[in-house]
Amino acid sequence: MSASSSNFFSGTADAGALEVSLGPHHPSTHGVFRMNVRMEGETVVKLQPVFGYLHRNHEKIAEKNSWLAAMPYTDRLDYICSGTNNWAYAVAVEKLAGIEVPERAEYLRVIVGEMTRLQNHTAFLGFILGDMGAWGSALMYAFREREKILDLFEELTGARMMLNYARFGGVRCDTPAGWLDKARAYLATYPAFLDEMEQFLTGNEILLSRLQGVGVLSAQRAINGGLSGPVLRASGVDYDIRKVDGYSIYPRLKFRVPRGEVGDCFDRFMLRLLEARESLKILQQALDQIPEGPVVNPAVKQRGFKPPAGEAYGRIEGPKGELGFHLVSNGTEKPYRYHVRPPSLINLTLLEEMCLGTKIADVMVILGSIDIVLGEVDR
Amino acid sequence: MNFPGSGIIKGMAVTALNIVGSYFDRAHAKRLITEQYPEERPKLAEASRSFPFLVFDGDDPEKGIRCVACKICEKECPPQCIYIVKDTDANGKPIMRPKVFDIDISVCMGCQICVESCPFESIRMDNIYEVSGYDRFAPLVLHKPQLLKSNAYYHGIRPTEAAATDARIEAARLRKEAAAKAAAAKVAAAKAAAAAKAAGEKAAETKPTQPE
Amino acid sequence: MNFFALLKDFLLQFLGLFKNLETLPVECMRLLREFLTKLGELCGITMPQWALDTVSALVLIVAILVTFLVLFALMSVFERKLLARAQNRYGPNRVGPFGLFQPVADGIKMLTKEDLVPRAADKVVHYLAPIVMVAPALMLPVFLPFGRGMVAVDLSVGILAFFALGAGTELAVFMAGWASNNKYSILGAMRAIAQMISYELPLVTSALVVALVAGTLSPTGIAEAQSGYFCGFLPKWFVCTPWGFAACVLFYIGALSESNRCPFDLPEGESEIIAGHLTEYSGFKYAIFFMAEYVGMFAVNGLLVTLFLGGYNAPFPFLEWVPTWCWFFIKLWAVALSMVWVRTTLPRFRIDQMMQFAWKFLLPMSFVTLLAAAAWYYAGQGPKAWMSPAAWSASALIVLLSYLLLGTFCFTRRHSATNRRYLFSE
Amino acid sequence: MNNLWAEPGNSRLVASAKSIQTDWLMTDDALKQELKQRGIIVASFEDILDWGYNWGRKNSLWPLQFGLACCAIEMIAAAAARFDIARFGAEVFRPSPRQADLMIIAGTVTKKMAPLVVRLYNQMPEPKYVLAMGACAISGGPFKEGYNVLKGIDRYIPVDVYVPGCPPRPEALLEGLITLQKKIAGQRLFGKDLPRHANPEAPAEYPVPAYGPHDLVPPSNPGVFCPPTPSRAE
Amino acid sequence: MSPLLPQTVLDRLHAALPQARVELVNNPSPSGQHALLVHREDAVQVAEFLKNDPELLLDYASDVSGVDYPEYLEAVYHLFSIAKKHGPIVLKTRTGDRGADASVPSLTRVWKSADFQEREAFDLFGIRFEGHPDLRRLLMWEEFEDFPLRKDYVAPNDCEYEPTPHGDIVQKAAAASASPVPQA
Repeated sequence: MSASSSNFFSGTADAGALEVSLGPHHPSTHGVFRMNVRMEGETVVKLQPVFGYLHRNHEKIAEKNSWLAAMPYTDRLDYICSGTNNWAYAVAVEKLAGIEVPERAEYLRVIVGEMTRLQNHTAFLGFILGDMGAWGSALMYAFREREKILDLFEELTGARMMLNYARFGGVRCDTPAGWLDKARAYLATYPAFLDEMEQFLTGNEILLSRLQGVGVLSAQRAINGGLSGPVLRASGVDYDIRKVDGYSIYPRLKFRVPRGEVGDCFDRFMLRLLEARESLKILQQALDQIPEGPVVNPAVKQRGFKPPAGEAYGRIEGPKGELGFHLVSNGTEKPYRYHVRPPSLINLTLLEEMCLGTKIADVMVILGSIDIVLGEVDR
Repeated sequence: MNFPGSGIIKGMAVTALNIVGSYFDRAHAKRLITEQYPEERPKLAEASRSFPFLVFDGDDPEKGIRCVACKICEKECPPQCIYIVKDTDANGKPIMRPKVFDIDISVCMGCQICVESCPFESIRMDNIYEVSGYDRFAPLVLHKPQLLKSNAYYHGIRPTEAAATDARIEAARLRKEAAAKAAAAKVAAAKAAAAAKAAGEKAAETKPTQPE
Repeated sequence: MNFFALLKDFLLQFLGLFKNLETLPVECMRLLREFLTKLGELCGITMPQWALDTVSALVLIVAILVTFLVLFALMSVFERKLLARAQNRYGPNRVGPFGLFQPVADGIKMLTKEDLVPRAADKVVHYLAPIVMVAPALMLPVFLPFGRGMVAVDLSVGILAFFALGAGTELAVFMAGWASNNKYSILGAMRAIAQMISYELPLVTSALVVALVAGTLSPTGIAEAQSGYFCGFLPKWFVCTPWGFAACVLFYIGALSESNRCPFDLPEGESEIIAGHLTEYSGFKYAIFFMAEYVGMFAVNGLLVTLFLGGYNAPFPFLEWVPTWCWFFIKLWAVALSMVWVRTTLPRFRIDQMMQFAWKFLLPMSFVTLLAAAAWYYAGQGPKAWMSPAAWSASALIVLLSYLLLGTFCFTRRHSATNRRYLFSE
Repeated sequence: MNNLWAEPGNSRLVASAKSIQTDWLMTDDALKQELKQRGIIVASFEDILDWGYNWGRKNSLWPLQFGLACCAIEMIAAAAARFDIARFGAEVFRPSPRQADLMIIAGTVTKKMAPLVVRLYNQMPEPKYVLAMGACAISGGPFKEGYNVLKGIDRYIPVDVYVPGCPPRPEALLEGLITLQKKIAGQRLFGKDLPRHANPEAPAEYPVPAYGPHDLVPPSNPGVFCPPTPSRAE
Repeated sequence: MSPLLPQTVLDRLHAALPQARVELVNNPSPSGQHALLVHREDAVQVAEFLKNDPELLLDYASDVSGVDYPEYLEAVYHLFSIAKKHGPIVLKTRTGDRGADASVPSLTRVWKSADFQEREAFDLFGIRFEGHPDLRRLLMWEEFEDFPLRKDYVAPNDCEYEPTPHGDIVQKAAAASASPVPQA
């Protein structure tokens, strides 16, 4: 067979080995991710991720522009969850400059952030089913509900995906009249949808056999590999930044952090479902408790913003994991150094470890269960 | 019930429910949510934004233009897609009006930062989205005539925000007027005082003052 | 008598045939032969038998081809529409009335699309593969009885011939994969070979079950064996018996796999290996592959209808006025659309799981159904089994017990959603 | 043939043999247009062939399943239940370029990705179309200042339809698709203004840029990309 | 989050590894995230200690970034402890200069999570992480020669069509339209 005409790996390939490059154009690499895979039969014996096909120089551009101008670019990091990206950046800047955030703004951030988590986790269910080769029904149901959340976003912020909502010391605008009631009414229908999804998917024997026992990761490896978010918790680590850092108003809200025991793809899949249910609880409380008041700290000058010199690392629990921003300021209108700690990229650290010895079809499922977005992996 | 195969049957039941549901769900409520686009248009939310435009008051775009070519938006625009040239009068003196105002919508990211930074309530977000074309270059650079849209249009697409803007402008105008009045009054008072003083001086003047 | 009078005469006769729809297709063929003979007489020659045979065979071939190609075209649009409905959308609805001309548009586009052959491909094999694929697929329907007395080739070993011909697609798939000289193609082709050979076993075995009870390998004979009713109105279809139901499900799963349908679409698994053996095919060659798969699917479904769903027989006595060939096609559509329903729901198997499923579950199960059918036949003393409680209970017990045992052993023991615990921290 | 076929307002399709094309009626476009307005469609054999060919192609645009960045999510949304691109017969996202007709460039094309996009384009069979979706694909968009961002995919391959927006709403993508359908409907198989796929002189493949030490080599394909110098009043 | 002060860490470090050259770098911003600057030769030793010390247990290297300063390049690690739920402790190492001596030891062997991020810093800043198991460019292609996130990086000029230029792009655009793209 002349298939191993090109070798990505140094050294000569074995006679029976087949080397394929999955991606950057591949239906289930979630964008332009690429993996060089060496297989024996269909079993993966070596896997090397290749990044950079969506490296759009977010950090360099942010260092050229003003502090505020980086905000809309953060939308385009993890383009499914722009709400939390804005928030993380705002949190880092607020740490850097020591800014207080008004109460109502914190609530609005939590509402938008948790809705973002909800739609991300729902979309995840669809995407991973797509990776398993289902013909899109789950994805379509997920997008059906996602559209309704996007409608709420559009009414609140003006855009479906690129919210550009957070500001230093608050959020950009208050809710339009009746928005909170609309959100409450819509979210009341959400548990029924999650039930339907659960009935649709979780008992399915093919899905179980595709997910259970695949890509098992121990807690210790997961911590050392820097994994975060649902992937870390699926391995049984009790670590949620919302609880640990207690940022924003999370200490006031009652919610539980689920964690798995096995650490395989099925646990990662189930954690998304469980977390979505917890997010609903948070949203309910936040929508009920939200106080009146200003939505942005009036003392903060957004245009021509100049934080004091120094540096700060701010992080939040994004839907994909720990989203952090490391900012270095030299006291001017532009960031001296602007670095994103992308959960999607770092969650891929152990991809090879998880994939070795599995079948090629499992690679897609494992990758899907990590839930990456290329905008964030490559920035 | 948990016999082998029951999960698949449950899943099949869900899809069957959706297939059947989509035929009995004409109200676009739960199952069938398709909006048939070219015929059915989405009802855009008031906040919905796409590209910026320039508001002018009254009927004449040139006369009513609010923009004073201060170039703040040009500076603040994150992807730098705005280009402004100040107009000049006959003598070549710059005046508070843009001669050129270009927005490259092939670059614009619709972030609304120009709107936030505009101190003159001039640049606002539009909600048009049907702008596709066969050519990249000329048609996607919007010039001033294409960008200028009336305040009535603004009121049409986002009534609440436009009303608030108008109220703010009106308040500013009133404030300005009041200030002007106060200033005028002050000036008048000063004049009067000066006149009185002058008159007093004149009256008191009996001998010519020394030039300095 | 001149030609026009003859034509008029036969046209009238032809219209008269519509009074009895049941016999319409058969009578049409008879009329055609008669017309040709008369035409020969008019011209003063005696039509030789071989000429009549050739012409009627050609007409038959064209009729079957057209039927199945129309079925394919309709299926391609109805599948898309049904998938869309399952996903809360409309699906194609703008091309012609209700989007029914969508396949025409697709066809025009496919026909006029550039035909690319990769530089490194084995050009001859690359060219031959679609032909090898489509030829047996188009030949399969001739063995199926579309209605009472309506079978193109009534072989006494029709089922054997069907499977023998059907095996040809495996070669074509491998040819396509090999000739493309693409890694994904060869992976897809290897998967296809493994899959098709494994699933042919349960497929044939479950067909064998029917042959055992019906006592014949002829599709017509099997369809005839399922005519009649028990308890007065229930159809005597084999699917209504415990062993027949089990065999039908096994055959259905085998048919899904043989026609590369979800959840067995591993050879084309697009989330893993792009389009498998079809990756390098474009334009009309791709369309031919596509067509062959669908026609093959219809043929296998037709066999399923014949073997288990009573063939062309009406389900209830009061529905017998509907022509038998209508019943055949109604059932065919129902089975085909159920495959779309399956496709909307299920994710794809993994290659090793698929093989395990075939060898550890389907094959033993198909042997069990063989046993159950034998039990049915002997406990119920042959044809009288329909009314024999012993036959029903014996075969039902065998099937049910072994299903639960095998299912638990192969599957539930290892994978279950309920054996997981999730801890929560406040 | 030039008897007055029909009363105005009575639309009918009149087919004629090729020889009729020499007829003065057939070559007079203005007259044709006027007749069309009155409801008479004058069509030569070529016209009918064009019409059928274009009708088939424009209603069966199978896109390449190819998402680059943010816009890809809106592309998926356009295929999903709310917007349903399937109504136009364009939901068959083919993962292999060999079976695709339309390449929707949905997202930022980085310099690292650009050679692969060109290669994918070359792998697609004619007739093929490119729809640049979103600011990034058109011009680099907000990321155009980046060192690794290609300032518009039309530097290397011809683009048929541009859909600006960041990201464009799914409706905007559908509108772009309709624009493309209009373009296809206007293409002729015969005559002078041949579309690229019917023109034997048009290049069959576009050169794939190479990775250089600082930038792609060449930075653009001059055969495709000829930007005007923007004129501006200072 | 129980507060863990860098001073405490420093004291423990000095007690356990008296020869290690570590100093506290003050962070003037309100964030108060003061950093530990460790001499590059002692970095691996210090990292091992931070990870394994039962009081500190900084088992989670969350973020690694490079920073370009005029005289040197800096690798910044943000460490957290999942076991103890404290952090961040900021660990910094500096290269000798920006040229030939732009290297620091890799901490990938201590924290696997540093793997891709160190490669990224190598790619974009040119910091060589000695001892990294697979130090290749992460984001840019292999043939690329520059380090684009350094302050002195000059991007290639491809501004032929700039209808709305600003700042230095005006000059770039003028230069580009004056000399059109070289025909390849």
